Parts: sequence; structure tokens; C-alpha cells
Amino acid sequence: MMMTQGPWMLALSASPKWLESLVERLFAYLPAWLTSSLAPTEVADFIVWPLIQIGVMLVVVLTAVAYLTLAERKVSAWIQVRVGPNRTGPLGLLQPAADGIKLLIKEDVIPFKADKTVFTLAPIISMVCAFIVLAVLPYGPHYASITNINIGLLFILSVSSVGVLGIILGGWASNSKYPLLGALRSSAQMVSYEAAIGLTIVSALIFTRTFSMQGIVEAQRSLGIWFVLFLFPSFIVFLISVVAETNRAPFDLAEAESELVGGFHTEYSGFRFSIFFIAEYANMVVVSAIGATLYLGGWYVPGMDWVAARLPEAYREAALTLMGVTAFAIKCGAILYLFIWMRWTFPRYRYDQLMELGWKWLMPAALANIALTATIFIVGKELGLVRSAGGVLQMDWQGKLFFTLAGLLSMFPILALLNAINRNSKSFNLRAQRTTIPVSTRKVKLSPGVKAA
Amino acid sequence: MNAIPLVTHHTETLFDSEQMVLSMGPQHPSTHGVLRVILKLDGERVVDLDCDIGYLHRGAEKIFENRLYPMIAPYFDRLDYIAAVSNGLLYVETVEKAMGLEVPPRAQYLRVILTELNRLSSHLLWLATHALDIGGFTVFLYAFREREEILKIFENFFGARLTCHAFRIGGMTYDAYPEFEAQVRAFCDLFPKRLEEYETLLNENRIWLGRTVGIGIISAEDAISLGLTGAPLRGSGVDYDVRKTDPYECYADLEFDIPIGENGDTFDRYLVRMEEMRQSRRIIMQALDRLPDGPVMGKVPKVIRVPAGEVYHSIEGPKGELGLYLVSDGGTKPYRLRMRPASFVNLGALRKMAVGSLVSDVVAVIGSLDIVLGEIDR
Amino acid sequence: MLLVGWEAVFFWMLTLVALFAAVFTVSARNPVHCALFLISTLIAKGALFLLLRAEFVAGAQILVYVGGILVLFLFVLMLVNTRSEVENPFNRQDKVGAFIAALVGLAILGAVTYTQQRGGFFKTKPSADRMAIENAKPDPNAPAGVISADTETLGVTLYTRAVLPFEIASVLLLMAIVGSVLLARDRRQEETYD
Amino acid sequence: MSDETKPAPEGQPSAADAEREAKVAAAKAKAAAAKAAGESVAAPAESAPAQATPTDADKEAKIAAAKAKAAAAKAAREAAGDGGDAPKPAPAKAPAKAAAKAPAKKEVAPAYAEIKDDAFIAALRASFQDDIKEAVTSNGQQIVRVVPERARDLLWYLRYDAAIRFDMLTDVTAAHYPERKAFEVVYQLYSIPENRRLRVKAELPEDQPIYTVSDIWTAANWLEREAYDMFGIVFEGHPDLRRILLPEGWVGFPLRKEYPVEYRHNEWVAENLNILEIPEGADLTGKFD
Repeated sequence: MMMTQGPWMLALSASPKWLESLVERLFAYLPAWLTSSLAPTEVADFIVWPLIQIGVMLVVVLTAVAYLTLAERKVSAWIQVRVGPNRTGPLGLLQPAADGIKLLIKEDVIPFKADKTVFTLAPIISMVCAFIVLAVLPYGPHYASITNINIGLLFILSVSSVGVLGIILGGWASNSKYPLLGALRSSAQMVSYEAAIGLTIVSALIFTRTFSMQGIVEAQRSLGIWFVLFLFPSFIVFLISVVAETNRAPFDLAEAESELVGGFHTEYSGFRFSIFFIAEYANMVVVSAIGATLYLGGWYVPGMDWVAARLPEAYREAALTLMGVTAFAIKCGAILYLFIWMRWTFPRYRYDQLMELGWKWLMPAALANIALTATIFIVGKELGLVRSAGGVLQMDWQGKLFFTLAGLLSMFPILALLNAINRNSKSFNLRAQRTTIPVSTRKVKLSPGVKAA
Repeated sequence: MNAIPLVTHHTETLFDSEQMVLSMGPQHPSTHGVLRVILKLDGERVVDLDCDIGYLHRGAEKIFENRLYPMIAPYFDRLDYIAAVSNGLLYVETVEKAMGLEVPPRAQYLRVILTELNRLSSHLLWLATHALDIGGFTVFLYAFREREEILKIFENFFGARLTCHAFRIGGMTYDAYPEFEAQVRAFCDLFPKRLEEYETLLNENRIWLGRTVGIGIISAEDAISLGLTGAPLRGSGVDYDVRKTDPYECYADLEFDIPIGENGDTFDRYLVRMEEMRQSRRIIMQALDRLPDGPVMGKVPKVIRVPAGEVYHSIEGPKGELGLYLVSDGGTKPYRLRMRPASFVNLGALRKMAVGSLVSDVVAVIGSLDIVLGEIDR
Repeated sequence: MLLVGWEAVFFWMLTLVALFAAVFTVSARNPVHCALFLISTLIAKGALFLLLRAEFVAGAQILVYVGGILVLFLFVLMLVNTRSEVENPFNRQDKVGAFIAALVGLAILGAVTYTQQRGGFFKTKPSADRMAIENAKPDPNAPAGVISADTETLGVTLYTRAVLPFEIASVLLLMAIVGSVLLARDRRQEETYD
Repeated sequence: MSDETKPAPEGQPSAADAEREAKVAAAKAKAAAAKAAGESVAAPAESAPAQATPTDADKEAKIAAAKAKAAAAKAAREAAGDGGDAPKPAPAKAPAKAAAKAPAKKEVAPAYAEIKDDAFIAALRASFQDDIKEAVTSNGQQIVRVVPERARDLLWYLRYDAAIRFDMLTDVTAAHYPERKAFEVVYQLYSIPENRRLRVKAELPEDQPIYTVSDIWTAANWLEREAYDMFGIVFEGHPDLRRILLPEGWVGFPLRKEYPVEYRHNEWVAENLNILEIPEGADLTGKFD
């Protein structure tokens, strides 16, 4: 692996040999004042290679985001028993391009009396924050990841928390009431759900032992298991919270089109609107990548090393990379499909219900999960089922079994806690809703009707 | 969530937030047309609201006074354009009642079948938009799928999908087309399965329950005092359906039940309408079984002239009691033709239902009232 | 610590951004613009932490201050009518204010220079912990996925040596939360909820 | 155009069949009666604004004045009834008298038949005496005509105190009779427990207000607003009497008979909709013909 060079891990993964030799050969043609202070390997490692990677990544991810919109429409069409876009290109495959061109050439309206600077800045903030985190995602082993910073996960959380500002400022700068209400809703919603996400990730960190995204994948690879088995409750809380964090249905209150018309982007049109739109989908990709990395092993699938070992030495790295990238894409796709599925199935929460779900359900669940996971981990450690060697966990099959069972069983105490909270809460009381007005008895009475006079 | 404190007036706190006046509509996705609701908000809580209607006012009642009786009928299709058949039925029945005309039995049964089909299509549109208001987009398209089947039948029968018009004073213009019976039967066979589909998506859905249970509660006394009719009244537990209390056409011969709710909230109104759809299907099936042969047009004078006097006739429209008050001076035009619009009166209850709730609930309550602005504004 | 190469370039850039944004934070008329400049300052400072190799602190700084506190700031600013503030700027006592600010700034500058030259006012030696942190060398044999030293050190320090201040701070924050909830709730709300 | 399509003003039905003669005679008599009644009403109406403005403080005085006015109108009608062949007989003081007059009434106004054997209506008459002008049926539907000053009392009684409580107000509307210079305010009542309908009508002179019933039935709030909007009938004591369908500032009341069918208030349109030019060849004041 590239980052086995030391704990101060290189921020950027090293470039392949052919690139270094290419740069070295290029150096001969460059003026001396430019080359004197730079080593060809460094230039290759820190300038040329990252730029290539970023370029490729941007093209691939932007295409993925564009086709995610198509996928959303196709999947929703499938769910709703209709066809979906099929006029632009074969199977509607050119639809994203058509949409993009349409939005690009539309008139860009800035409302009179809007705060023009902030109005312009808001989509940029959204877009930048959505795209900057793409740099630290572990797309695959070896050359397939751009950087691997040691606070990768924290970095993603921080930057996406800044991304909220785009929505808030966009809503505020429009100087209109619906966007303002949307911005208010979304700021409260995102701050609440970020807390839940942060807490649920903490319980995952007990097993990952690192913030580094590649490190998290490596931790799962070294154990040969996905952390979703150890951290099932955490995974559930994570999945629910990120849907809210990305403003998707059933939590799309910030842009609830039946209440707030378009929410925070009501006044946006044309290209500025499309930037918000792209940012939303890029955020979806990012959170699904986090989910895949933390809980589903990232690019790792059990058995990939075994397959790679059977291949000839020369192809081993390339095969591993290919398998890893494919696996990562499939996992992200699965989570994205879940998001789309949820969106087209559920009605929308109300604002207060959403806040109560966040604070009274997900937050206690995440906190309880931290305590439980830590306890389980210490018990496992005392039983000698897990060893920490140089920051990485090692365990045998007994340990894996123990943590899997414990992870699944920890659902029950958490559910018991939620039940207790639920019972004592007046305003958000599932039990009350089910018992005082039980659904089974909530059938209409059938009356033969009054006899005619 | 059903215990949201109803703070109907502004409480004085240390951190007073300013009240905001939000104009919802007339161009708004969930005001079902050109309704404008002026909301006074404290945060997201509605402190007061006022409905601004009349954007679609066409002076229909004034026009009626200046048209011959047969010329008036098409105007009714444009009032409640969602339930054009019911509106047409209301008019022709009122004139028939005032003139004392007999309608042949076959025409009566056909009228009932078509009106009940229209009730189904209206209820499906209500379900679609109500679910869409609450965010359930898929239900919207599912309901439209079935509505499409009904509209196909309508298109074959009336030659129009929306402003259907085949009822004439004294009967019907033409008989059913040959495949009519088979097509309606096919639809009726399919429909219960589809209803179950919607109920799978909504009835036990936690979010749906959270958004509808205990929202927009109206007690039976209030509902009666507000003059609510149709599902909003029956959802509050009042057993009132014009088809039973004052049967018209052949409803007296048909067996059906009236669904009654008990809590008067949005969810009960939803349940009532869902059950009404089942009952409508039952009515259609019975009417098809008993559909007699014979002419569809009775004896009607060449010039339609309503004898002097007045008549109030009402039918159970999909949205509530549709009434028509006809004052005649014996001429060929009505002296006064007043429509009692169910949606208009039902919308009057919005303030009572929605003040104290949140913005999202206003949308849900408007959806559950099932209004149509063409009928309100006339 | 000497600043060389790219580090120096980044340092000066970030410092200037932080400083100017801080000045604009105070001078901007529109409160939302003030908040935006404050956000810029905080992000620049977060990046400065990165230069100090305090990655965790940098991440936490942005997550907590920008993502949490300033979002709530903006939340409040949007609820409050700020138009009057924009139209009627507050009374400027800029001359006196500038004089005092200059005085304080000079004093701080002098103090810092003096400390840098003489090794501190009190000439204390760095503690053993401090030395250990500063002299921490990467373990060349550590395998991949090692938690970075600064995060681990921070965690260990917080929960061992600094546990008392940590807990005191927690209790203080809790009190602040309870207090603000009490202030914000009125009687009717309490009656309806309890 | 033929006879049928002509506008049919009240009291002059253009019938072309055999009954034409009889009907014309009846209508003429009716018009004469209406005229007589209108004249007698007009006299006290002129003095009404001078003596009392419609505020809450002098409500009592107004009610007294209105009662006096009604009595005067009644006297005038009785005089008219003695003189000519009146289609609208004086309000029956006792059922016996109504029964005696019934055959005479039948030939002039066959659409309306006096209610004779209904215990509830009889009880109502007993309670309200002369204030119920008549109780008739038309097409089998019961109608109670009441003097406008007592309309609210009657409706209150029907809602809360009567043997059959009419708990639902289905509709409030009006019809305009320009010959009589009057509106008929129509209340459609329905009793859910008894499944019975009743129509209460009050003939209201054009300039006179009527008391609201919006506190008796909440439904009346919007319905009365609509009646105000369309006819200009002022409902005294209504909490929120504004136009409802037409915009604020609209001039005229469209459902009054003198309001043209095709008409555009050009000043209003220019001011509010910013449409300045009138389309070519548009006849905006014409009537349907």
C-alpha cells in the first residue's frame, strides 16, 4: 500500500513509475531556473499526478452526478409505473446533457432588492463544499485515491457543515419569505442532524481507530469483515441522519415544494439553480461514500485479495484497483438507490416532527450506541478477543463472532431506551399515537344512512 | 405530535419573534388552483389566516339569468371541473324537478353509474393531490393511473375527458356505447386491488399518520354550524348523505353504506373518502346489474319553460352537498339560479381548522377539505 | 519555529485573510455580512491550525464554530429585523476607539516580541508533556491506519491530565444551556408541555 | 330572436300558449300590488335615515321604527287587497282565514300553495303571529315568508327553540326584484335529526339592512359576505362584511337586475389591472339579446 510509509501519512498518494520517468525526461527540456529547486519525483508526486487524478475524478464524479439525476428519474418512474425520460438519446441517456444545456442558457434572474453579493456567493459555497470533499474519498486502492489525510472523516464532516451556509445564505439573500422560511428550516435541521451523524460516527471510530478514510478501509481489510456487522445500530442511525442532512425526502422540508414552493432556491433560476441542484446530488454521493467506507468496507470486498493473489504479478495491482473501484461504486450505488427509494415512498415529515425525530430519537440512540459499543469493546478486550497492535485491531473468528452478536444484540437496549423516552414524551409519542388512537380501531363506521323522509 | 399546543394568540415572551405575513398563493403548488391564503405566522405557527378567493370568478349566476334553460347546462361542467358529471346532474335534475318531468329508468341508471364514476375520479384526484401535498408523490401517480381508466370511459361516452356533458333535461342525449358495460365492469374488478395499494402506502405509514392524525380537528357541532357537507362532515361523525336522506334518481333502489368517522381530523376524512370509493364501486356494480333497457330520453316539451315557482334541489356531490335554488317566473330563462357550492362552504372552515397549527398542516387541511376553485369562485 | 517555503506563503496568506476578515467583521454594516466575515476568519484560522499540524483542532474548529455556532448565529440574525441597523448605523466614536485599539494592539505586539526574544516573561521551561508532544517523532514501523499522533495525544490529555477543566467546562456549558432554555420558555409553554 | 329569448322582467312573462291571457292578467295584478306595497314602504323609508343611523347603540330605536314601518306596509297591502284582486293576500292571522283565502290564491299564483295541515308550521305561526307573512309550498318544498326585521328572531328560534331544530344552514342567498325595489333574502335550512328542509324568505327593501345570522350558524359568515358582494345587502352585526369574490374596490353589485351582463368597469380595470385600451368592437355595456 502507498501509505505504509509512516504515520505522518503522505497527503497525496505517490505517482506511478512511468509518470516519474516521464517528468524526469521532461525536465531536460525545461529551463534550469525552474527545475533547479525541484526534484522530478516531487513534481510528479505533488503536482502532476494529483492534477491528473483530480481531473479524472471531476470528470467521473460529475458524470456520475449527472447520471444520478437520470437514475433518480428512471427509478422513480419505475416505482410509479411509468416510463421516465426516454426521448433524449437512447433510453434518455442524453437527458442530463439536455437538462444542463437548458439550465445553462436560461435567463439568470437576480431578484430586485436581493443582496446580490450573497445571492451570488451562496450557490458557490454549496458547490465548493460539496466538491472539495471528493478529494478525500477512498475510491479504491493504490492509484484510485487522490489524497489520504489523517483527519479525512472529520474533514468531510467539517466541510459539509460549511455547506449548510450556502442554503442559509441563499435563502436569506433572496429577500423573499418562502426562501427565508426554507433557510430557517434547513439551518435548524442540518445543525440537529449533524450532531446525530457526528455521534453515530464516534461509535464507529471505536473500531476504525482512525479518521483516515483509507485507514478505515484498511482496518476492515485487515480484519476481513465489514463494520456494519459490528455497528448495526450505528449504521441505521447514520442512514436516517444523512437523508436529513442531504435535505432529501422524507426530510426535504427546506425545499418542500408543496409548502414552501421551492424552499431556499425559490428565487434562483438558470445556472445558479443548477449549481444548487448539482451540489445536492454531489452531497448525496459523498454521504453514500462515507456510509460505504465506514460500514460497508469501502472498496474492500472479502476475497478480493485471494483473487488478486491468483493473478500474475504484473496485473495484480491493476486488478485490485479495478475490483476495488467497482466494489466501491456498487456500494455507493446501493445506498443511493436506497435514498431514491425512500424519497419516492414516504410522505414528508413536518418541521417539528423532524426536529423531534432528530433530538428525541436519533440523538439518544447515537449516544446510547456510543456507550454500548465502548462497553462491548472493552469487554471484548478484557476477554482477550481483540488486540490492538500498532493502532490496528486484530481478532480471530471468535472475536468477530462476539462483536457481531453483540452489535446486533445492542439494538435491544437502544430500542428499550427509545421506548422509554417515547413513553414519557408527550409531544412525540409513537405509543400514544398507536394506543390512544389505535390504527386497528381507526376504521370508519359504516352507517346504512338516514331513511328518507 | 398530536399534542401541539394551540397557541391561537400571540404569547408575550422574553424573545418575541416578529409575526410574519405570508401570502400563500394564488400561485402556489398546494392551494389547488387560485386560492390565496394569507397567513399570519409566528415562526411556523399560524396565528391567523384569511382566504382570498374570487380569482376565478366568472359571474356564472349572472350568466344563468340570461341564458335559456338548455344553454345553461354546459356552464355547470365548468364550475366544478373535477366533477363535471355531478354538476350536470344537479342542473338537469333541478329543472326536471321544477317542471315535473319523468326520466326513463335506463337514463336514471346510466346517470347513477356515470355520476359514481365521476365521484371515483374526483376522489382519486383528491387522494392524489392530498398525498402530494403531504409529500407522497408516488400515490399521486398511482391515483392518476386509475383516474385515467375512468377518463377513458368518459372519453368514449361523452367525447370529453374533463368537461363531460351528456345529460339533458328529461334524460340523456345518447345511450351508452356498446362496450361501456364491459369496460366499467373491468374497471370495477381492478379497482379494489388498486385501493389496497394506496392503503398499503398510506394507512399504516408512520409519517402519514403523523401528518394527518389529530390535524385540523373539527367537532361535529362545529362542522354542522359551519355548514360542512360531504366527507368533512361525515369525518366528524355526522351521518348525512343526500343520496340517503333525499334520494334522487335510482339511489333508493341501490344498497350502499355511508362511512362515518369519529374524530373529525384529517385522517378520518381520508378514511371516509377511501371507504366512499369502495361504496361507489358497489353502487356502480349494482346499477350495472340492474341496468334496464329502454329509451334514455323522456318526453320533453320543445321549448323548455319552467312554471313559475321555486325549487331547491341538492345532490351529494363528491365534495359535499351541491344545491341549486331555482326561482322561475314562468319564462324560458331562470329568474334566479343560485348554486350552493359545497367547496365554498367547506373552505369557510379552514380558519377554524388551521389556526394554531403549522404551515405544513395548513397544506394538509386544505388538501383534506377537497376544494375546487372553479366551484368556489363560480 | 521558522517558516520556510510554501509554509511561509500559506501562513502569510491565511494570516492576512484572517486579519482583514476580522476587521471587516467589525466594520460591516449588515449583520449577515459580519457573520460571513467572521466565518472567513474562522476558516482561515482553521487552516492555520493545519499548518501547526493540529489537524484535529482544525477540523473541530470548522465543524463546531462554522458548522454549529455561526449557523445558529445566522439563524437568529434572519429572525431579527436587521434593516434598521443597516439604515441607521450606530453612533461612531471611532477616534477614541481607534486610539484605544491601537494602544492595546501595540501592547500585545510588544509583549509578543519580548516573549519571543527572551524566551517568555517568566522564563519557564516547557513541561515534560509539552516536550514529549513537541518531540514526538513518527514511528517508522507503525502500519497503515494509525490514528494520528495529535488526535490521540489530545484525546489522552483531555481524559487524563485535563479531565477536571474538561468536566468543569462541560458543566458550565450545560448550565448555560439549561439557563437559556429557562429564559426562552414562557409560562404557557411550560404548562402545555408539562 | 323569438319571444322566448327576450329578457323576462318580473311580472311580465312572455307566454305564448293558451294560458297566456290568464297569466298576463295575474302578472299585472301582481305588479300592481307590488307597486302599491313599494310606495307605501317608500314613505317611511325616506324618514328612516334621518331618524336613526344603523349603529348598535340605537338598535332598539331602529327595531321599533322598523316595526312601525312593517305595520304601515301591512296596512297598505291590506288596503290594496281590498281594492283590487291582490295576488299576495294579507298575512293570515289565523289558519282559518288562510284556508278561506286559499282558493282565491290558487288561480292567480298556482306555483305556491298555502300550507294548511302542518303542525310545526302552525306552531311557528302561533309563536310569530303576523311576523310570518305566509307559509307556502312550492314544488312540495316549504317556504316561510317573514318580515325582515324578525328574520333573525325566527331563525334563532328555528335553530335553538323550535320543536324541530334546524341545526344546519345550507345556504344564504337573495333574489332581486327591481319592480318591488326589494330583495328576497333566502335562508335554506336543514335539520339533520329530522331530515327536513325549510326555506325562510324575507323581503327586504333595497336600502334596508338585515341582521346577520353568522353568530347562529358560522356558515352564514361567508354566505352573507357573498350576498353582500353580489347584491349589496348589508348584514348588520356581521363581524367581517367585505367583498368575497369580487376584489375590494369594485363598483356595483353584479346580481342586481340593473347590472348589465356584459360590462366592464373601465376605470377599475385601468387602475388595478393596468389594461388601458378597450378592444376594438367590444360592446361592454350591452345585454344578452
